[in-house]
Amino acid sequence: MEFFELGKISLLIGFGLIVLGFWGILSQKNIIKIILSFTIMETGVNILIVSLGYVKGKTAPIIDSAVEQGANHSVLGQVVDPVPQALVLTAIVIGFGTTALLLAYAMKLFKAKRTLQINNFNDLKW
Amino acid sequence: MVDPIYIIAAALGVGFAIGILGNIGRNFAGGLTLATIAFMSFVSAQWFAGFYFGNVSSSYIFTAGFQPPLSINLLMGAEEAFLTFIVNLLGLLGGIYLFVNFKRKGRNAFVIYLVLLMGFNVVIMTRDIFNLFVFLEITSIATAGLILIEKGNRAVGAGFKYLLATSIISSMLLIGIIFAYFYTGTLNIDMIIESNLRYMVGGPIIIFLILISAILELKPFPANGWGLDVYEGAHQGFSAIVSAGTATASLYMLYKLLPIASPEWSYYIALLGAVTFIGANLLGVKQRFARRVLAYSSVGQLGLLMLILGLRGFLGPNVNYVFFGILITNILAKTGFFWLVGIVKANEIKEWAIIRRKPFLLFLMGVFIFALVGFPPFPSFFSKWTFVMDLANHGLFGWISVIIIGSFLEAVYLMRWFGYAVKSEDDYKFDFKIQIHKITPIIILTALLFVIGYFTAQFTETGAMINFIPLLFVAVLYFADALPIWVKNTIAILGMGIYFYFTYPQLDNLRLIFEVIFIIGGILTLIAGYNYKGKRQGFYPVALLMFAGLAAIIEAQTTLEFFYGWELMTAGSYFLIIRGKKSMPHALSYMLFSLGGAYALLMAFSIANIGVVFPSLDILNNIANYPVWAYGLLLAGFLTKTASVGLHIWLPGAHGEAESDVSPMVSAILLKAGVFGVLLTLIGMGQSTYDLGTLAYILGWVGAITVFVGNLGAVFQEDAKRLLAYSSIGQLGYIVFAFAIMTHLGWLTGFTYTINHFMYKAVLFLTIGAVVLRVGTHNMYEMGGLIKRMPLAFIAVLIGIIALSGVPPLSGFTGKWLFYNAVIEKGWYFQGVLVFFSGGLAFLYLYRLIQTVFLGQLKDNLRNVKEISFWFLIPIYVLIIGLMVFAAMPQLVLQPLGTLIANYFPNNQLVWEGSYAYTAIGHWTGTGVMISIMVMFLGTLLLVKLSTRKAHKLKQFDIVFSGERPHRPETTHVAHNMYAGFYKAVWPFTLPAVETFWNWISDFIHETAGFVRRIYSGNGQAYMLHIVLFIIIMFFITIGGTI
Amino acid sequence: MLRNLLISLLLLSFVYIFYNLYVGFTPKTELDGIAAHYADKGAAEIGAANLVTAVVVTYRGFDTLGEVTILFLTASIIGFFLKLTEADENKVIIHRGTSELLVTSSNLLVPIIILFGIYVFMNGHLTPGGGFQGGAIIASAVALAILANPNMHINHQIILWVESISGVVFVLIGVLGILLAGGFLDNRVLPQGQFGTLLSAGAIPIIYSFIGLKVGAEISNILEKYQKSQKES
Amino acid sequence: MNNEIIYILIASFIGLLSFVLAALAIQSKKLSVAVIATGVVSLFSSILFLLMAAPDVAMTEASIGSGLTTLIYFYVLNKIKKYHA
Repeated sequence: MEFFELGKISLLIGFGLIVLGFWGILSQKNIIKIILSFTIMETGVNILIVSLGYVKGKTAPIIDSAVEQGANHSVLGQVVDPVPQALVLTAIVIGFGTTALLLAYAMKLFKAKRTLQINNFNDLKW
Repeated sequence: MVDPIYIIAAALGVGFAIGILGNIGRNFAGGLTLATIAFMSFVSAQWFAGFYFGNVSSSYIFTAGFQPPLSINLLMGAEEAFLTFIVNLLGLLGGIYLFVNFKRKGRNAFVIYLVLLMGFNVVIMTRDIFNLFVFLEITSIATAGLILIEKGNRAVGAGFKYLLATSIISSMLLIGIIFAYFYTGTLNIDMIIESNLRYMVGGPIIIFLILISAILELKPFPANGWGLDVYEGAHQGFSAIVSAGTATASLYMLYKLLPIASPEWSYYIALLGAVTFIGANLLGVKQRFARRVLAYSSVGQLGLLMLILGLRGFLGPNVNYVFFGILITNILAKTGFFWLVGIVKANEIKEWAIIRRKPFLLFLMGVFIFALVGFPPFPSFFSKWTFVMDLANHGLFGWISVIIIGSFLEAVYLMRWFGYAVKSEDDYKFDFKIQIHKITPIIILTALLFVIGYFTAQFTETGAMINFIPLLFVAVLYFADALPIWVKNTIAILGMGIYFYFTYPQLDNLRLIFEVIFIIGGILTLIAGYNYKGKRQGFYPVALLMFAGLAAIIEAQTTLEFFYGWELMTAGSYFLIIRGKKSMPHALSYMLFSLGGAYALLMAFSIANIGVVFPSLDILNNIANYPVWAYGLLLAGFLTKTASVGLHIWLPGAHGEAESDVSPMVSAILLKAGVFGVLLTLIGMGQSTYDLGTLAYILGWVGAITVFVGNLGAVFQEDAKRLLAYSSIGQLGYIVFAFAIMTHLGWLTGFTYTINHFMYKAVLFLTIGAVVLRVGTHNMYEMGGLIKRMPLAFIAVLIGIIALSGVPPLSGFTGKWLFYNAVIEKGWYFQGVLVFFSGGLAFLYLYRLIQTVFLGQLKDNLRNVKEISFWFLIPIYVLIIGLMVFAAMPQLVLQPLGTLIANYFPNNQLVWEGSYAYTAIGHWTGTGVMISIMVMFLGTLLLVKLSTRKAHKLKQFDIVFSGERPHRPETTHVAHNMYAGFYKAVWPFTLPAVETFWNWISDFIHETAGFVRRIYSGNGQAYMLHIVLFIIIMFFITIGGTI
Repeated sequence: MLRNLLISLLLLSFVYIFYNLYVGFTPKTELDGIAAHYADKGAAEIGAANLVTAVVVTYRGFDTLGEVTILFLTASIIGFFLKLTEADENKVIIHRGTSELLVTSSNLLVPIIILFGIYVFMNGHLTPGGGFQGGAIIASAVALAILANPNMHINHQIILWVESISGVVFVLIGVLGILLAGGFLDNRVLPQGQFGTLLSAGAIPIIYSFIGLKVGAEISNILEKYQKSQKES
Repeated sequence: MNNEIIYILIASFIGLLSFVLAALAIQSKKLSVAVIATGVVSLFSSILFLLMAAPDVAMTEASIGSGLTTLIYFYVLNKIKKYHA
């Protein structure tokens, strides 16, 4: 049953989405599609982060009646790792910001040439 | 000390607060932004000053009141203080420069800019790896935003590519970070370093992901198309900030993260740096557009800095000196240059001729280019020197070659650009304006470059020995450039005179000879300058720059001082040469050969420096490590300056096209710097315990062939100055050959030639130059019959060529006599024959100087031409007197020379008895020959005069024309193309193959660059593909096999 | 074709890299490093029942400041990116009859959603959620309102004020941390209070509320810019 | 322990579905389909976060990742469609 652990499976899901995202980024010509692939990749990274913080059988890092508290509200050994969750919050927000900006760029590019094919935007080269 | 956290608090507090202002008060928002940046600069400046004076120590800033690793901490150490100070200061200047552009975009632009700078600060200071990621993202996003202050689709395209690329990179970084956390349980960089992550399962991959992202931020070749596009596409005011700020922050980030990895990573980074440095600069050669040239140069410099970072283990205590010296030069010069591009607004580098409309801008451009190429007195010169010396100490000559090749390629395109700016035709309709808020920051940067350069020199023991007073004098002349010519000329002459007066008592005889040639010769040629009218803008600073360099070479106690003088002299002479009307290509080739030579010297000095504590110039004596290489490189370096065969193709153009009084400076005087160098090398070789006879033997052959090629080339010239230039090549060949003989007599010959060549070449070039000024052409066939109009010039040329050709009674004969004695004694018969035969060629071309220029028929348009200028005649006749004295009483000079040479070759084979000189082969007396020839000459003259008293004077138009109408006017001159038949027979011996060879090299570089740069297709997706490819390839190179 | 082959090779290489990471991965059974400290002492040190909040607002509060800054940056950039001309600004979007249902329900729902958002960020230290989630919820309310009535004139100035003031207050509380407590962004400028109540965990509820307001305002700002860009011709 | 197995089953199911949707998003000809598919992938990931005891992350991902991001995509798509029309 080594393989069948939630942490490992979601790690695989994360890796899978990252690779799929890369595939889209490298193969799609449509700018919106490329940005979508980025979003998929970011989702994958987020899953990766959370699954690394997961500890089998532990509860969410919130001290309420559901967990047994030790002295001074210590919940050591009861909860999953709070740090990756904090990091992933940041990552999600950053991802949102980047995506919004990329899309703004996409609109601007579309306005300039009335096309979304990335091959058409090579004014600067060599 | 103000807590550095206030840098961040102030930036963000003000940034957030500006939102309230709404759309009103853009000026206020801008002012507030600048004030905040000023505050940020003040805080970091305060820390930097504290570290500089040693009254503070590194301190950690703990956020949230917890010790790391529990919460994020920042570090303010000496490096951080310096870097944040630089970034903030540049940010402040950039804010002033971009004020108007920001204002146009609204207050948001100010805020974004402020936040960007804050981001740089945190990236530099933070010790938490995830925090690093967050603030790196801040800088990326802010950059992507500010690219848009430039209008147009190009900027949008560039920003989009940038955002795509950085998104991929940051995803990789994030994956690495989270795994690092998983394995080490901490996000603090110091703790991760302690945790030995690299020994854990999967650790190498994690480290790989983190480091490869940090490396990709540095735009390694070839995965850097996006970076180039940003530099090119963004507003140039902002590109400067990207180039300086991002470079600084990303480099320091890599520096912080490197200790996590195993030591081999340093090697990989050095390798990538090398590839980037050479790759980017190679492609730069092919660029035509100003912005893109700067982009390639920026990336190239990043490569160099990566290289230093990778090799830091070999630098010991000098690592900061080297790294920060090159970094600061790059930042200041590149920023200034970008801003200059923003002012001048000429797209193609050819169009940069318009910069001449504002000569001050040309000066700034020159400063930036010479700082980037690594000339003194800029910091990079000293840092590169130390870097190369340290590398050599560890035997890393491959890396030295990388630095040299990259620097050379960079010099190629920067110097070409500068050449266009100085010389190409300015017939463009568009113009540019200088705005005070744009020029002020650039001026501050320039001043900083000089000041920091000075302090950089003071940091090292040898650097502190450099005498900067001559350079200060040059600066004075630069600022006095508005004065009339005679004032400046007098100041220059007085300055050089005073310098000579104070320095000559300290010199040994060997150096005194060269000091007299350089300084007294310089003063004499400067006298001719009184002839010019007006202001002659820019002439005096650059001429004095060259003389300052020559003086520094003479005075040098250490190899560093010598190299410093050498580079100053190169820079000064380059500026002098490029002043000529058609000098653009010649000045470039002069510069490139000189740089090549200088790099050879650098390499040789570094070899000599191995294991040496104090690099005095004496280390060139008896170099113990790789002696053949060291002396060979030294000779190669100096021979570029003496224009020996193979390295000679720059000379004819450079000397031929120079101004009338510049030609003697660069020919009679400057070439002797090369001779001085050759001499130093030979002295060193003489004391070597290794057998270096073969090297001297080869040198002898090089000299001999040079004599032949130079003289043969001179024969076929129609241009009087080029003829003299080729003749210089040949004459320098004699000198090199004579010194290479390595005997007492040989050296005596060498010195005799050196002194004489200085005098007669100065006489000839001054006279011909003065004639050219009068007749307005270099072409001899357009002259003729000038003897009637310019008798004094004729006499000067006559004496000059008698001296040169080695006919008695003048000093050339002294030289020849000694020469054959030396050759026979040494037994170099084949070479001797070649040189002897070449001497015959000298008659062929020297004859033309008299026959074509002064004899024959006077051209119609020259009927009223006047005698050459009085101001030229003074130095000419002073020198002629010198020639006569030397010829009549050679013992005056040769006897002390003999004593001097006896230091090196004690076996003095020349014995003097009064005016009689004896060798094993024969004897000769200069005085006697002079007296007898004079008697014969005067007697014959008298006889002829008396016997032809009643002869009919034939006028020019006594000849009858038969109505012919020649199509090519020059063909009517009897002496046109005089040796055409001869040329058909011997042309291969003029070695056109040498020129073909160098052209082939140049073409090869261009072709390669043109081919490689096609990878930058401009497609954002292709750039992402490059990045991914780069990651994968690096993965398999670094750890692929070890899993 | 060659390109597809290359891409496939690259993707396979990534699979190879990730496979190696995966093979070396053994899920944790116990917390270690700083996580163990947070689980053990976090509640006592910070006073927040939600440990994620403790990490986000205090332990790694500096990151959060950066995160807020990123949103702020994005909003600012999009602000001058999607700037409209005066004429476009005043244009009225002719929309294909928004359904009555949507308008009514939005009028009803928007205040409730906003209230919910406020609840989420005020209780961030006790229950799941916090400033980012609450801010996002408020922004969704704004989005709903805009969708229901595309021509609705949102008072831009209010958004700006909320955004600016909450940002400034965030930084100021951070600075107070230096002056009154252990360092920048230390939450112990206020007493810890009774564990598990609304007014506990020092300054966390206040900081998180302002973060919530700021995030809400920033995202609304972004959405509004996108909405307005629809008018551009 | 029973919970864990159910979680694993749900996670596997979600994972497979996410892969399919991601591939659909990348390959589909219609941009709106692609955007919705991506949004759903994001929504699935928030379920995964819930399973992994990360309610805070799940909330954020659901509201920002799948909600607001998708909204912005649609603004852009709408805009592009208008140009084409």
